[in-house]
Amino acid sequence: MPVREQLIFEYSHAGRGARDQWPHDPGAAALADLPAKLRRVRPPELPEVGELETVRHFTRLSQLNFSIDTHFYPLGSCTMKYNPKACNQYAMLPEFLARHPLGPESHGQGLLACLYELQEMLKEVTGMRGVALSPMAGAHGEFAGVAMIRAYQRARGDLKRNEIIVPEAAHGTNPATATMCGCVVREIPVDAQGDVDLAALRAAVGPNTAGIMLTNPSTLGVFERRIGEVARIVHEAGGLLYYDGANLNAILGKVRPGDMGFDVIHMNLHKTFSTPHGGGGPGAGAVGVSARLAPFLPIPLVGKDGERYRWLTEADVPQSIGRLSAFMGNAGVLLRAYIYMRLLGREGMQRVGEYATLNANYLFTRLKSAGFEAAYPQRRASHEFIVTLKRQARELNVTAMDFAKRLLDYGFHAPTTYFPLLVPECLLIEPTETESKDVLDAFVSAMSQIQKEAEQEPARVTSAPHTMPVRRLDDVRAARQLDLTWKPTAQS
Amino acid sequence: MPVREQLIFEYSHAGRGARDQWPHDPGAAALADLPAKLRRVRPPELPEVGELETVRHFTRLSQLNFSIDTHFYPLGSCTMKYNPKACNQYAMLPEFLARHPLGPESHGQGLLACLYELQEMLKEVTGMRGVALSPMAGAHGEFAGVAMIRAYQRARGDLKRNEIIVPEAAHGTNPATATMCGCVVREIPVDAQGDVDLAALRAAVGPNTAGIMLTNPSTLGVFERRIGEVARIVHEAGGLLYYDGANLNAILGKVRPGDMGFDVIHMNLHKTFSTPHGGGGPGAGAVGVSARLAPFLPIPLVGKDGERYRWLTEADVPQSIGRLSAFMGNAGVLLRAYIYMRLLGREGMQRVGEYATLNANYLFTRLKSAGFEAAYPQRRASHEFIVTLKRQARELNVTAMDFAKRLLDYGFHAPTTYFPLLVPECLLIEPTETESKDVLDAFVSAMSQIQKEAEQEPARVTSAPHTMPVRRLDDVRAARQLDLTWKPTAQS
Amino acid sequence: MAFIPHTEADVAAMLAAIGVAGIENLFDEIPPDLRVKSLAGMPHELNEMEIGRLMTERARADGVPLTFIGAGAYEHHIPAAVWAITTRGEFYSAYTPYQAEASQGTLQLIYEFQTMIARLTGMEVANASMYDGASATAEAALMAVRANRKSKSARILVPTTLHPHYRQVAVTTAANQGLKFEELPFCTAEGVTPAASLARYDGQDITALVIQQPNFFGHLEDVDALTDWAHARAILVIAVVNPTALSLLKPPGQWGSRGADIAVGEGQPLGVPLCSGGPYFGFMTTRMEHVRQMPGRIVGRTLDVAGGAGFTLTLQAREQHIRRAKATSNICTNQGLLVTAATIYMALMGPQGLARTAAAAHARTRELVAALTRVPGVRLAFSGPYFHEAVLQLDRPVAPVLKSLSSRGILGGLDLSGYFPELGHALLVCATETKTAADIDRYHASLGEVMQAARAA
Amino acid sequence: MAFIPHTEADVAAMLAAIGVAGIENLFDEIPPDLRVKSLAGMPHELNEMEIGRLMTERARADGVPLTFIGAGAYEHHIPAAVWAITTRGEFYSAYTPYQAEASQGTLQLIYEFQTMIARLTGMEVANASMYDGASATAEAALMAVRANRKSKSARILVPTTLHPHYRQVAVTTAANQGLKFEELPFCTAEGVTPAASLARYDGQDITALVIQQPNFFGHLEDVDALTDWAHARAILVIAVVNPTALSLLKPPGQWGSRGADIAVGEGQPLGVPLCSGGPYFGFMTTRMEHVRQMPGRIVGRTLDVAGGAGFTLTLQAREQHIRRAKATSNICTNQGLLVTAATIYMALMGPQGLARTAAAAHARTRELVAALTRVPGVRLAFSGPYFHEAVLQLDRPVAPVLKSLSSRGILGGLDLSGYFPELGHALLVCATETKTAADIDRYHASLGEVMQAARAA
Ligand SMILES: Cc1ncc(COP(=O)(O)O)c(C=O)c1O
Ligand SMILES: Cc1ncc(COP(=O)(O)O)c(C=O)c1O
Repeated sequence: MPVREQLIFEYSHAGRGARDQWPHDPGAAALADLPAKLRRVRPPELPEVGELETVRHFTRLSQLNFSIDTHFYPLGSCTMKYNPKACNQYAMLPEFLARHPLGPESHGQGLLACLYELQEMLKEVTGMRGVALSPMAGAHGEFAGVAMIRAYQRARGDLKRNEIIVPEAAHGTNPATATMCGCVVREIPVDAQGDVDLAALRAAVGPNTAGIMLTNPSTLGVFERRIGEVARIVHEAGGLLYYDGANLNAILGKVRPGDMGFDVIHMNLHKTFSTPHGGGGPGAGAVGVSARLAPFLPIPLVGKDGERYRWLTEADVPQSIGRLSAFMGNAGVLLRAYIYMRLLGREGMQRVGEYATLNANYLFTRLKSAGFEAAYPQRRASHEFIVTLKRQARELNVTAMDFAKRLLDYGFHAPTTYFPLLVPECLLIEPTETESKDVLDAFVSAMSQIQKEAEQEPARVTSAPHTMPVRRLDDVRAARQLDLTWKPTAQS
Repeated sequence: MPVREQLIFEYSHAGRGARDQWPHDPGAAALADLPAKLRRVRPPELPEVGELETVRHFTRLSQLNFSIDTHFYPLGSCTMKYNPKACNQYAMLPEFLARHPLGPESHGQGLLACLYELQEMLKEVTGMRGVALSPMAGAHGEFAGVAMIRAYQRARGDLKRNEIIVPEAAHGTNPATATMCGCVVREIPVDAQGDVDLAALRAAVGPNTAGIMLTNPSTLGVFERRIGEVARIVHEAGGLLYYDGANLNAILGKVRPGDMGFDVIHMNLHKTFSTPHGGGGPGAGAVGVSARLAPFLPIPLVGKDGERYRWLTEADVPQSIGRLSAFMGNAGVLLRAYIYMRLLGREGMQRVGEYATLNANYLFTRLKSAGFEAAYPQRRASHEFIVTLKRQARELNVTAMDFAKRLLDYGFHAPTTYFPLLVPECLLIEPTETESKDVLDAFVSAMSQIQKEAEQEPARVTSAPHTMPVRRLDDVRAARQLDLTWKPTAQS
Repeated sequence: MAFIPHTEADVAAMLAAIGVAGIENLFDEIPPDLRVKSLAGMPHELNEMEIGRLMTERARADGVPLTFIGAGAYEHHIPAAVWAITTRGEFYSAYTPYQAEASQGTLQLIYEFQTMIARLTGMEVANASMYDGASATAEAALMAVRANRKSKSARILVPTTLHPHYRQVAVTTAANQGLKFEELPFCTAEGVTPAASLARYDGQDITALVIQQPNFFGHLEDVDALTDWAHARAILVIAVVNPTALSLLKPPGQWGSRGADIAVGEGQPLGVPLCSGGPYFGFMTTRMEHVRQMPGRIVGRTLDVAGGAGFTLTLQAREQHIRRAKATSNICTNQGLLVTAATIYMALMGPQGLARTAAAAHARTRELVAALTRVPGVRLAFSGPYFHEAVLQLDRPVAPVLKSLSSRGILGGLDLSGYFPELGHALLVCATETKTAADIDRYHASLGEVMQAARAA
Repeated sequence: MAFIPHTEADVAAMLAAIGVAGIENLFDEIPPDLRVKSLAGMPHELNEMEIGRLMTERARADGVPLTFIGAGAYEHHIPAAVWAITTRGEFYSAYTPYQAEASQGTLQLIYEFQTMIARLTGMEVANASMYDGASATAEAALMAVRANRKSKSARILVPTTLHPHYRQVAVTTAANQGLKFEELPFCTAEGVTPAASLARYDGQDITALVIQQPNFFGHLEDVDALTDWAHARAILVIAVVNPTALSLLKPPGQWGSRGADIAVGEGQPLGVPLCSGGPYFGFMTTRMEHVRQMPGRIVGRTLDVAGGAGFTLTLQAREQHIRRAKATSNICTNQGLLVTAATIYMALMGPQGLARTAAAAHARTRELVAALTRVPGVRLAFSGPYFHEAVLQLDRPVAPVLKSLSSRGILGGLDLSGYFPELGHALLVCATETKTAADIDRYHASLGEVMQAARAA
């Protein structure tokens, strides 16, 4: 890996600048109408750097990252599959980039056609009856979904339902979303096989139940086999079923949330439909609903009148939970997802779940054979699975985190660590369908090699990484001695 | 630096492929008209790899390179300045990329306007009377230039002139070009100050003199002060003056080859006008000529009739030396140069020579103060200058090549080494105008540090580089045991 | 198989290793009756060439009209370097930087971003982004409720001059948690919120006051007076600001005598293309004292075991993956790639470039207003200072006028009649530095013709 | 100052260090009378926004017509990945890989390229590129003169069916060195070079024979017979081939009983956009025995001091920077970035993808020919097999027909009347895999209308 790179501020010199990027100075007179008391006195201390310095700095920074384009990135729950270059190229056509969000529909029929067809395709692959595209990430879609559940129940006068049930393995956004929607969270356990504890579920439901949030396959990497029963219990109690679509990749083309009895789902288009993660975002968290929730979908939606496409707003969807973004959500991300879905088509959609599952089960089998302990050894892996290193932690004092850091030295991004929390010393491993058998085999070799190191020279592992631009970082210090912005005086 | 990357062939598996890139199979019937005896029997053994593998492989490979975008790259004679991103973005507009070279002028007025204006601007900054854009690199422009000299002399019935004079420091393309044009090369020495030895020149010219090829400033990094005298001697002998524009950056906006008396020049648009070097090309070697050579310019040229632009061909330029490329040369490179020149404009053109010279003289001064020996200490540096490490080679057994390799470890690309050959153990250093003082200062520190190492632990320097993806490579073995294509059986 | 590299031999070897006969067997835990029968509603697969052609045709159909709409999304020059670097695979295809040592590029960039945004707003600390300006405003309201320990009411005062979509998003986002957004009227002469109109809240329990500067109409609020009024009553101030404008206007950190408490805004003007509304990014800043109430990711600088500096996600105990139901927000994925673009943009523009951009945009808008108000039947709606956006009053309905303009390739602004019926035939117009004198002439001439034709009809 | 980072303080410090008063002093060795007085003919500087707008307007003016021209430059699908990676700064802004250890990316890529091209052509060794297909052909002729020690004549036989521009470039390039290019006639019935017509050279000193496959007309030469004829007479064979076609056609390494001696061609079809003619790249291959006569850069694999494999430029003693006047060529800068694109393209397409591309292009061309020859007054000019390009014979002058088509947004092919007057009203047409049935219908319908109108007029 390349070495450290100084901060952009450290390149700054008063008076330097990429001047060809600056418009002509209109002169002070152009600002004469702005009252002095509303004006800024000192210019903001942004860096003053040239264009080459800027290009070089950020190019070098980029090289400090692992990414799908450079490394296997088997981060469980994150679906780090290949982001096709075509999706980026065609979503960035000048006309798409130049379109103003409040421009007239007459100058947006091309865009709207894509979005409308995207809604239709998402309905088809999820088995839902309505889809809204505006949520800007998975958690945003969760918010929309639970808000719709609440709006639906409120519309029926069912005002007391404010409890959301989540299995203990649920992703943090599920309980956090419930809170955002003014609900109370009830966690329920899963059994030794990773399935929801039905007795606990039965005990938890009641007249206050707004609904349950589930992923299936769950974050334990196994398919919830009694999903029909779960649905029955919750529905009979008057609650609705929310599907967290983060794991949709596992079942794409194989089972549809709508057919499993879910009332509302979100999809992480940045996972299942391969829009890029961008080092943290943007995503897109489209929501799908059954017929009874359709009137509550967030606006705007895309409608079609004859051959013309148009935005649907309050007037069309009067019971809508409302608007979730200033405009229509992450349109550019939606275009990428649209292109991806059209590339794969009916045929490709079927293959996604199949090969994601094949890769996961192969890796699962190979790691088990190599002596690694599975959290749910009797179960099929879905598109991901959990290995627990509790034995290594106990016997060798080498933790899941140590394995994770050491994997970086072997040229592999680490799997998700310590999530879900209920499995001690866990690695949640999701290879995705776009990786080859060769890569999976190489990963198994690396894991075995690290296991050997852990037995023979554990310090190599516990002090990893050794080949990254930085050594292992002190997170405690980061949180205790907060250094969140650069100051010229700070040590650097 | 990242580690080695295996060969793309080593990723190959029969039957793998980026299938979404493949058109639909038209079926064997579509090829029924192709006679079997003309058909290929075994498909070519190209790699069979997936799209992600391909993207990952070539992305990783890219990271093994130094480049302007990542490193200071003071390669003398190469003018490694910043290649503005705007030039690439706007030269790659879809309409420009899609235009067929033999498309009608009616669908090319936008392109032709750019090329016509580029011709005009190049005339203005060089002081020449005609410009042709079709040569595809500097050497190609040299070829066109010398061919025009010969055509001109032939047109005058002056048939015996077949000698081209070059100073001994000339770039290898100069003598090689003379040979390509069927000429004989006469090398003449330079004096201790780096200027052409006038006595030798006087002795060399004669009735066989076709011309002289010169760069000014020369490849020794100094301005040929008696250029007027050189021109007089050659012209009086009936020869013409050829200007090798590789060093035009030094004098852009300050002196014009046309005003110095040159009859024909080539410009390396990929140096002076900042089109990218692309790891070896493409370039563009536009040629400029005085009025007497204008009838011989290579075709096609761009002409203007009223408000319409059109190609000029044989019919318009009947004495042309002819065609140098299948179409019109490297149009996409020309567009980048056009954009660059318009960005800089009249004002920016003046600054190029000034700041290139300022940077070179500053670095020259600082390195001299740091104890490095200048090849021409009494002279001003032009945009580049030569340091000789003959003392280090003699006393410490540390060569210019060792310094060059060790600089890589310090994060700097090496200067040009061992060119020009007449200065022993030389480094030809060209910082260009787009580098900041900070970078130059850091380079001086690195050189001083390496000097210290050379004195204290020379093995560190002579065994450098230590931090690149490979250690120092065996060039002799490369040439003796030729391994020019990969074979599955070869060790890899 | 698009993007699936498996050969038949691979599949056979993998199935054999797993010990099953076929891929279907891997789904044997799924109840058979749930299995998908068909996806007949999905179109068939396309190859890249086919989708490329389809997208190109659709893009061309939308064209590139000459746009004078602002209203929260602004067409600015975007340096070519911004997206050339932003789309590099190492930024584009990385995840949230959970493994810090393998993500120093993204982490350092976010740290630089936080610094730049803090300096631009004059605030102490910034997070790594929210979804957009509207959602950042909504989260700021929720944050204010947590941060203002003195207030119990969860009442938030919101000027009617706040972007109406922001208000709607705030309501959608926060109503379920019991926040009440109360609208402050605006002065129809000046298009701003009169500080005097706040007097009726004196003595009431109010949690926060939102101030947008420039406001939705482009007009400039008396931010000092509003801020001081709020602070005198222990009301937190949430600033909603335009980052380009901040290069010229007083930053929220300096509003009134103590500065705003939370400042948020839409980051789109900083190098992000219009793109029909997204992806953009919201920025959020606050004072250090409130940092633990801030939602979203935050990057901090720390040391590695060898004592070298490095960057890592920090204060994660605020976030959903640690704190779950008690987190400051449910946000997880944010708008990282846009932050990348904006950081590069801010570096390229620097303080001077950004100030020139703001000044040029403002100058163009003044020229536009001057030109358009020369057209009979067109006048400026409000007196008082505005910044790079203004409301025109027409003597006839706006929609048909815009339609005629759009058929000439001009998007003439935003018809406000749906948002502010009380303003009559109001049109919000904006010109940025991307508009030339010729563009303004073209709009002026076209508007003249359209208005005359309308009058004649 | 665009792209110059110096502050005033920097300049002052630097001048002080140098010990001069001003930058002007640095030019004091230049005779004052030579100094530039003004560059008044240069336009003033533009900022990036301004040039961006200008270029966008010019590009739009050129538009994107539907193109059926081939003639040496072919519109093929280019995967998005190709240029996304090729334009990465590390490839785009690097120099020729002189410092091997810091250029392993470019070097390994070229080694992979050499391997792919060698396999595609069936030859033993390839160089790292020439300027384009035409200049590669010219250099091949020069190389043949060096390589064919048995011949003294420097006479090169060139079929008239070779791309006429290639012939012109060969003459321009090689005439000064005394090479003589002698044209072989073609059979006007079949559009190819009859092997029998060579008989008149029997017993003469000929250095090399050029064979283009498919030839300029798209027709297929009898390469085996031509090659064997030449080899029987110690004449070297220079193959000029289309790389896409090579996925289906017999590679030059297998022509006749011994294979061609040198094979060159235009690399543009391998992922390089049409772009008005360049930058493209020429490829050049030969047998190992001739490698030292080959011009251009060559990369070899070797070992480093630690015994690890690595890549470096090799056989540099052939090149101008070492051998100077005695070099194999003056070429220095080549077309590296295009080689980068082509290598990525070939990896993505693989043997099957390339073969399908060739097959689809051929199938489309056959459909096109079938459709167009249904138009009255249009027939196929030659009998015999062709590949993805063919010559049509019209019953009236081609130029006005093409002009009418172009005003309908169709570029209908290349008018051959200027090149081959003997063919009458001949039109060279081509369709690649990028053309759909609808495109072909559109051309067919338009041609029908245009021809009918012409007849009526
Ligand atoms: C299981 C699960 N649910 C929800 C989310 C939230 O999605 P997002 O990050 O897009 O908000 C994630 C993302 O990490 C997830 O893994
Ligand atoms: C002095 C000089 N002349 C000529 C050339 C040849 O130019 P090109 O490489 O573009 O053919 C070069 C390039 O290195 C050079 O430095």
